[in-house]
Amino acid sequence: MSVFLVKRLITLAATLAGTSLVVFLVLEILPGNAAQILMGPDASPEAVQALAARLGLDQPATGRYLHWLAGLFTGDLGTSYAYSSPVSELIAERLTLTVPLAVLAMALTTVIALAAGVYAASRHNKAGDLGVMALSQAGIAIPNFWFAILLILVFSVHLRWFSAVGFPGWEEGVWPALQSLLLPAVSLAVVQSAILARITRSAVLDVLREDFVRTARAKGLSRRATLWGHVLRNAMIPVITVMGLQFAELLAGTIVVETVFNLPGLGRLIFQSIANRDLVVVRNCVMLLAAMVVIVNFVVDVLYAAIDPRVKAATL
Amino acid sequence: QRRKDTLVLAMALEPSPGLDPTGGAASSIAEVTLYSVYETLTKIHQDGSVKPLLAESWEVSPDLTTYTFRLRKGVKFHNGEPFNAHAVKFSFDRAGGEGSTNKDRRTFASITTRVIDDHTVVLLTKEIDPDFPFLLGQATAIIVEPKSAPTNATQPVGTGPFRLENWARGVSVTLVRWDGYRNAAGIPLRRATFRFIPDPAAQAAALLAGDVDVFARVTPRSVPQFKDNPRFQLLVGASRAKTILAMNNKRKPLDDVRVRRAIAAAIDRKAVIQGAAEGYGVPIGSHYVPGALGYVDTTGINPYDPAKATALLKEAGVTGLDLTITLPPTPYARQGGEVIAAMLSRVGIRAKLQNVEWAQWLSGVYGNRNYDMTIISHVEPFDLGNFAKPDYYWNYQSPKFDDLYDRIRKTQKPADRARLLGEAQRLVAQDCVHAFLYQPQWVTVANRNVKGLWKDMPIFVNDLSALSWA
Amino acid sequence: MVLLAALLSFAWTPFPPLDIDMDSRLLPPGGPHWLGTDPYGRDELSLLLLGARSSIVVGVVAVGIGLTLGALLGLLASALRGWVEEVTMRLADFGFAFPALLSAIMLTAVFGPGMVIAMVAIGLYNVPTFARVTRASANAVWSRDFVLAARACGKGRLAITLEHVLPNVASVLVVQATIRFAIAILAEAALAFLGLGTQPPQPSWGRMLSEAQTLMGQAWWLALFPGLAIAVTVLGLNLLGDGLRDLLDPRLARDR
Amino acid sequence: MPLLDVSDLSITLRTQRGPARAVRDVSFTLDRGETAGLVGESGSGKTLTALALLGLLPEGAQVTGSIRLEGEELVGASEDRLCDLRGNRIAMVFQEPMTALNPVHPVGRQVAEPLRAHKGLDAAAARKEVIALLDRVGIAEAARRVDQYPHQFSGGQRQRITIAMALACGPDLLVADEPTTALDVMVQQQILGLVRELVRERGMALLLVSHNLGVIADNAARTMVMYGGSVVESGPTRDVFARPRMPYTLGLVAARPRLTTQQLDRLPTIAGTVPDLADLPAGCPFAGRCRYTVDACFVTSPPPEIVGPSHVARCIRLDAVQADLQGAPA
Amino acid sequence: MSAPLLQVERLVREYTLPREKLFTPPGLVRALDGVDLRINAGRSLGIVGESGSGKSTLARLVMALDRPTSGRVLFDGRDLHAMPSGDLRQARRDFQMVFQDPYGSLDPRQTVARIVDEPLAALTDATRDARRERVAAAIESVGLRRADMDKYPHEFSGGQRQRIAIARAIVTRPRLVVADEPVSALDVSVQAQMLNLMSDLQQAFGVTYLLISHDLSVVQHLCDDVAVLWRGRIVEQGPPSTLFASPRHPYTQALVAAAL
Ligand SMILES: Nc1ncnc2c1ncn2[C@@H]1O[C@H](COP(=O)(O)OP(=O)(O)OP(=O)(O)O)[C@@H](O)[C@H]1O
Ligand SMILES: Nc1ncnc2c1ncn2[C@@H]1O[C@H](COP(=O)(O)OP(=O)(O)OP(=O)(O)O)[C@@H](O)[C@H]1O
Ligand SMILES: [Mg+2]
Ligand SMILES: [Mg+2]
Repeated sequence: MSVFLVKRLITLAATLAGTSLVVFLVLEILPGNAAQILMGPDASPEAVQALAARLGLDQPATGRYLHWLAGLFTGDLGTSYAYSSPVSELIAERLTLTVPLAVLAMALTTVIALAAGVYAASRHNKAGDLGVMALSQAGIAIPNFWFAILLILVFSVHLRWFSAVGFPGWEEGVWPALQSLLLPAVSLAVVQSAILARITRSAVLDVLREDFVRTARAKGLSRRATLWGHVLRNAMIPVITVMGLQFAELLAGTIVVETVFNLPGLGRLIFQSIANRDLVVVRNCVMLLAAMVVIVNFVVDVLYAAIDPRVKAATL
Repeated sequence: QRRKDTLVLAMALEPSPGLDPTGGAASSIAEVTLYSVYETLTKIHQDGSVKPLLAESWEVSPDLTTYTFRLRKGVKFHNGEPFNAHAVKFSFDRAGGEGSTNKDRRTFASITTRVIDDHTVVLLTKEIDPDFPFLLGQATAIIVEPKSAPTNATQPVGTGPFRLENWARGVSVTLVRWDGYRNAAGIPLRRATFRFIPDPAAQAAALLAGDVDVFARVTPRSVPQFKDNPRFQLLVGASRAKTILAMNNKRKPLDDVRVRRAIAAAIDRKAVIQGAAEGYGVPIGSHYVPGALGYVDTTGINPYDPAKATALLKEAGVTGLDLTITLPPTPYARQGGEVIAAMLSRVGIRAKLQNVEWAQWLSGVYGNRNYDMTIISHVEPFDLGNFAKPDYYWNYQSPKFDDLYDRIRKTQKPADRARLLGEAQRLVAQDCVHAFLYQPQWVTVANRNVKGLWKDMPIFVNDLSALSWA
Repeated sequence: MVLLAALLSFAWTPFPPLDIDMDSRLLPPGGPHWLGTDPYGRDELSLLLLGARSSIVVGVVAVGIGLTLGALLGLLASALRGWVEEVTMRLADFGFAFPALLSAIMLTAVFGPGMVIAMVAIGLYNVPTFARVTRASANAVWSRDFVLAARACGKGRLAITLEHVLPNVASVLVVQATIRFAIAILAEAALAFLGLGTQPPQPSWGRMLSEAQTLMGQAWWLALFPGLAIAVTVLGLNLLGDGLRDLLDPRLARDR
Repeated sequence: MPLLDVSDLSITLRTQRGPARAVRDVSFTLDRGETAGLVGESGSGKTLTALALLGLLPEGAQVTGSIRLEGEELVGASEDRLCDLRGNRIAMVFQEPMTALNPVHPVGRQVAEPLRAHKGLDAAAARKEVIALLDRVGIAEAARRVDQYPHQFSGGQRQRITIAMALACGPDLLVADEPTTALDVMVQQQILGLVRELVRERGMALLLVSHNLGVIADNAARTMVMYGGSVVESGPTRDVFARPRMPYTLGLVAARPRLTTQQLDRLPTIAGTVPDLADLPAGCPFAGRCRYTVDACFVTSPPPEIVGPSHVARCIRLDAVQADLQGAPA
Repeated sequence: MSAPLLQVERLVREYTLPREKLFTPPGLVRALDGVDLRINAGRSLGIVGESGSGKSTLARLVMALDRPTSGRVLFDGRDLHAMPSGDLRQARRDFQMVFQDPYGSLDPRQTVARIVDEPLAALTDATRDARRERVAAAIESVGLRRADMDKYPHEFSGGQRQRIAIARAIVTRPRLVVADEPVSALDVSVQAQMLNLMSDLQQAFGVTYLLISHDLSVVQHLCDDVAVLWRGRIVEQGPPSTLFASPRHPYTQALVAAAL
């Protein structure tokens, strides 16, 4: 294994360890406890205490942290207070929604952004370029939840093409599930692809100004062949960096979109669990999200090296 | 087109921490499971009357301490075990026992259950409560099967007409008709799905898009868009809930009754009902709702009168009053807060709104009593007793009321009780413990063709056995 | 323009913005209420003007936090290189692991919802972005010969950072700041949508939007105008950013 | 018929400050096996002239005049036709070897591209050909190095690779735009030696662009001196350098520090700086910097004057210059 | 014979290469491999050598901008790399540097006056007015006008910028100026102007130059002595006329042959 990979892996592990501590500590200072919430204001104090004991809320913090860490390695993430079922199961369930949603949104983002960005760059300063850029300006300026509600009003309430909210689950078949993820993915992708399209465009334009593009053209390659063969791969370097960051924002964005579309995803689970002080769940979910972000950025770094042979040499 | 024997109901919150009403306090558990999966000895109907369910009949001793229930015969649990007096005893002992997380544990702890024979039980209560049969119709009093009871949260076993088919966490609970039910043929629905949609906009969208057939207790804000839509029916029913601007009676200057009265007088209840509930509410003057036994109209005791409010404040020597209203996350509280703050500012009270989560409300307001005022709906049907609790978060203490309440508890004759209850209402209103706002009305929005929906909701329940498609 | 609106709101609003009037709830645009009224009978235009204030405050504070801390870290990393740079940049990576929304939710749970928390959360999320941008530009400056010339005068790293590096990365930072400003306004809107942003009765565009969503079927104007206000602002900021970039572009400003 | 016939080539660029005539009325011919040098200060239009031959001018550049390759007009030719010619019959070597290669592709693939595009070779055949080419331009262990990336080569090696690329299809005309400026003297000599050899071997026509007079003197039979977009003097290299007529050429030749000359106290210099193309004076571009300037110099662009066997200079003060030179022999 | 102004003794500078494999030791590049040099005051030494031979590394070490792996740099008899930092700062007044790139060596955001003032402000304690006078004098001595002081670098051509860089280098009246390829980025005609300027300044102020270039003719024009650097070592040294007329080392021979 190369030094590059090892180095990146070590920082990856350190980042994750730091994340776990921060997450745990922040959640420790939350006021209020799960037992009280589960039992509500009218419950008798004895019942609340009984529940707290059953949930293990009376244990000392260090013990719980170490226990949790150990659990992270063994896969035993504890039991949700609010659902009284294993957190790992719960998260796994939610991931079957959030991961496809994020991937779908990212795929949409990438396809739209690359197509639009490359198109705009290839028609630099012509009508097509200006059109795409105007659209992308608009896309950036729209709050995604607002756009999501608009989509629901148009496609679900008026046209009745899609169901407005909810997720049938993959058991009902791949198509219905995908269908219910489409609008959420679109509303997530709009802003991100607008941003990415701009990045792509300027990256392509930058590369087009490079000498080697002129070299390629001097060899007799057509504009199109130059674009695909020489420009795109070089332009991917800044684009991929941004994509890595966007994935993080996308994951966070799922919290909002899952709320609007009432999707049982990881984002909403976190949101609700914090309100319920279901800290076991929050802790693990936040950790998972953070880990996904960190890992995606790690992958971006590795991709970098794969795309650009110089990077590996330079960051060794 | 969906089949005519299935129904999709929506609710804002998912049952938590599971499907066992004795394991948690959330009303959503009862809404999904009561009378559908689990049954109780008695059944509360939409007019508030109490009728037999698992008990065929009962008798009460004259001193209201001994109830004898005769149980229905030939009833089985979903797992095939028979329903009998032992199950009843097990259920009630469990509810009141050590380590019970039953919300009404204290009540059950004061009950002694005796098995007379397989189909007869006697309940002895230490505290006199004329509403005891009503209590036994609530979700905390469900009859569970001893062997399966520990796993009820995830695999509920009851005697009801429906059993759990699937719980997709975060999404829905699906119930199917249980063919072993004593009257399976009389249940029109074959399958009922409860979907959980917390976001008000999503709720409305789901209804409009036809994803959901019935939505009980819709956020009032969304109601107007269904009003004139021929696809939907609207059922507006009375509740037993009381929405109040609760005040910390020990905090200065709220410990001065004149200040409290000034606050109450500054508030136009009609406007609050408009702003917080789109007009779906009935003004109340005390901690008691119209329609309940012994209700008296006390709205005239502290009427809306800004001039008087200003005068009262002057009299109390309070100027430039700064108060904080702590608001839990429910829409009625947040919206009502905005209206009330604006109205208070007109009489010179600067009310700062502080929004908190439930967790913070429970620990800060309810637990530590660290607040000036808060807006909250008390949904328990009969809870005047809270005014007699010295350690309740209101910090209200009145020997006069304590005495009155003691008498109410000991009084058996309905007429006497009613009179005493009226007195208690007036006392609370005169002491102006809180600014009493309104009795919310629950609005159910449903597909026009759904039949058998409850209009009034004395308790939170969906009586699935009565529902059908036209 | 938005700034103007915010300034205007100090001097004048068509109606007292926070005064409720239950008799004129949900009036459509027209008449004395140009942009209609909200469910409390408040004047939408007045609220919008007032909301501009919150949005600007959010933007300024969030970007301010991100800019100061981020630029500081970035300059530090690039001035000291070596392990300091490594640690700073790993910290930045670490910061990226907590998107604004996530940290806002967690912070809100601890400190209660409110504009301040929202601003801090968005600001903190901006820190790594600014740190990276700053470091990259600063490294480029450090590799220029004029820095070497300054060192030949015996100048220390601090002096060079202040005199040469900072002025040369400033333009990049200004452009970045306008972009982040726009993003902060959107982020506040998203937080408000989740109930974590500005708290009533203080209006912000995000909060107005999120309140409007339940009423989108009945009162379209409530969702439209704040949405437009946000869009126009963000658009304006983006154009401003583009403009600044052009203005500060060495190829356009200088004969290189 | 000459291989290349350029006549009245003018290029107008769109710039921030309005249109700029960056190249003005350039005419020359080039035969097979012939090497022509193009010298001039930075910004005088050398690269633009070279790019025009391949139809690779920057966007927004307008070309007038004619460029004929064996009689075929290239100005205004279709993009497809130009693609056919580029890399095939006309090839170009660029100035900056560090950036002329695509950093993310192996060099072998890049050298193979013209072969695959024009000769239709399959991957394997092209690879063989590429290895032979790299070998030819002096890359040791070519077979092993074809799969390496540009950053793994030194500047000189990269320049050789670009030359291999340009030569891949055996072009009739090679345009070398300052092929050695970025390299140090030793490598420079090797590269130029290689190019000379190839010209001799293949009978290619070579247009060698440089501002290094030494390089031109060693390689080109004929030289054109550009200043402010015009060719101000052209003729046999020896004549142009030994007996420059146009005052700019004079200054250029004199300003060059040379190892062979005795160490002087001061080098002769040309006062002033290169004019900005966007607001070039109407007359002679060198007017104002030139000590022979008279009012007429600012009025019209000077016509070409024949000053020797195929030696042409654009200057209306040739007599005065001549008189001076004879008065004070260098 | 007087003591040399600058004396370089067995100077070695190694760069660590990044590791290729995890468990192999990192590679080392010896950019300078035991260089010995001496320059007397008022004389000029030229360093020639191919790209990568260590010329710039040498310049940085002489300027005390980088620390040597071993060896000494004696300026006026004192080891620059062994001095306390306060003394080094004092000493810096006496040696300044001119860089190759006229675009990169001037801060685009400072006025010419500030750029030229930088060493004065940092290294002397003259008053503001006195400094401004000296800056103006330096600017005029490199052939620019006083009015140019408040312009920004982008308003100047490459040659003019290099003049500004030279003005900055001489404003403290240093005794040694290290010039790392000061003219290689410039056009021939401008190059001639720069070389003339440098020799004028030498005559006017008695500056000692350490001139680095890969262009033999430039070095020959300006220097009294030439050292040929090859792979981090000085392989040949002598007056240009003799050195270029009869080079001994094979590398020098090749270099001279290529330049002719
Ligand atoms: N794409 C372009 N847009 C605008 N102006 C340009 C463009 N390309 C070149 N120029 C200008 O045209 C003029 C001639 O440029 P050209 O590149 O031909 O000069 P050159 O003689 O090759 O100079 P050098 O020796 O520096 O390479 C210059 O003033 C240059 O600034
Ligand atoms: N920071 C560094 N890290 C690693 N190696 C370096 C570093 N700086 C220089 N080198 C190496 O040291 C050697 C000498 O470099 P130096 O810059 O001194 O050469 P130079 O003679 O100035 O070359 P040029 O003429 O190209 O400027 C080169 O092989 C170079 O790759
Ligand atoms: Mg050129
Ligand atoms: Mg160097």
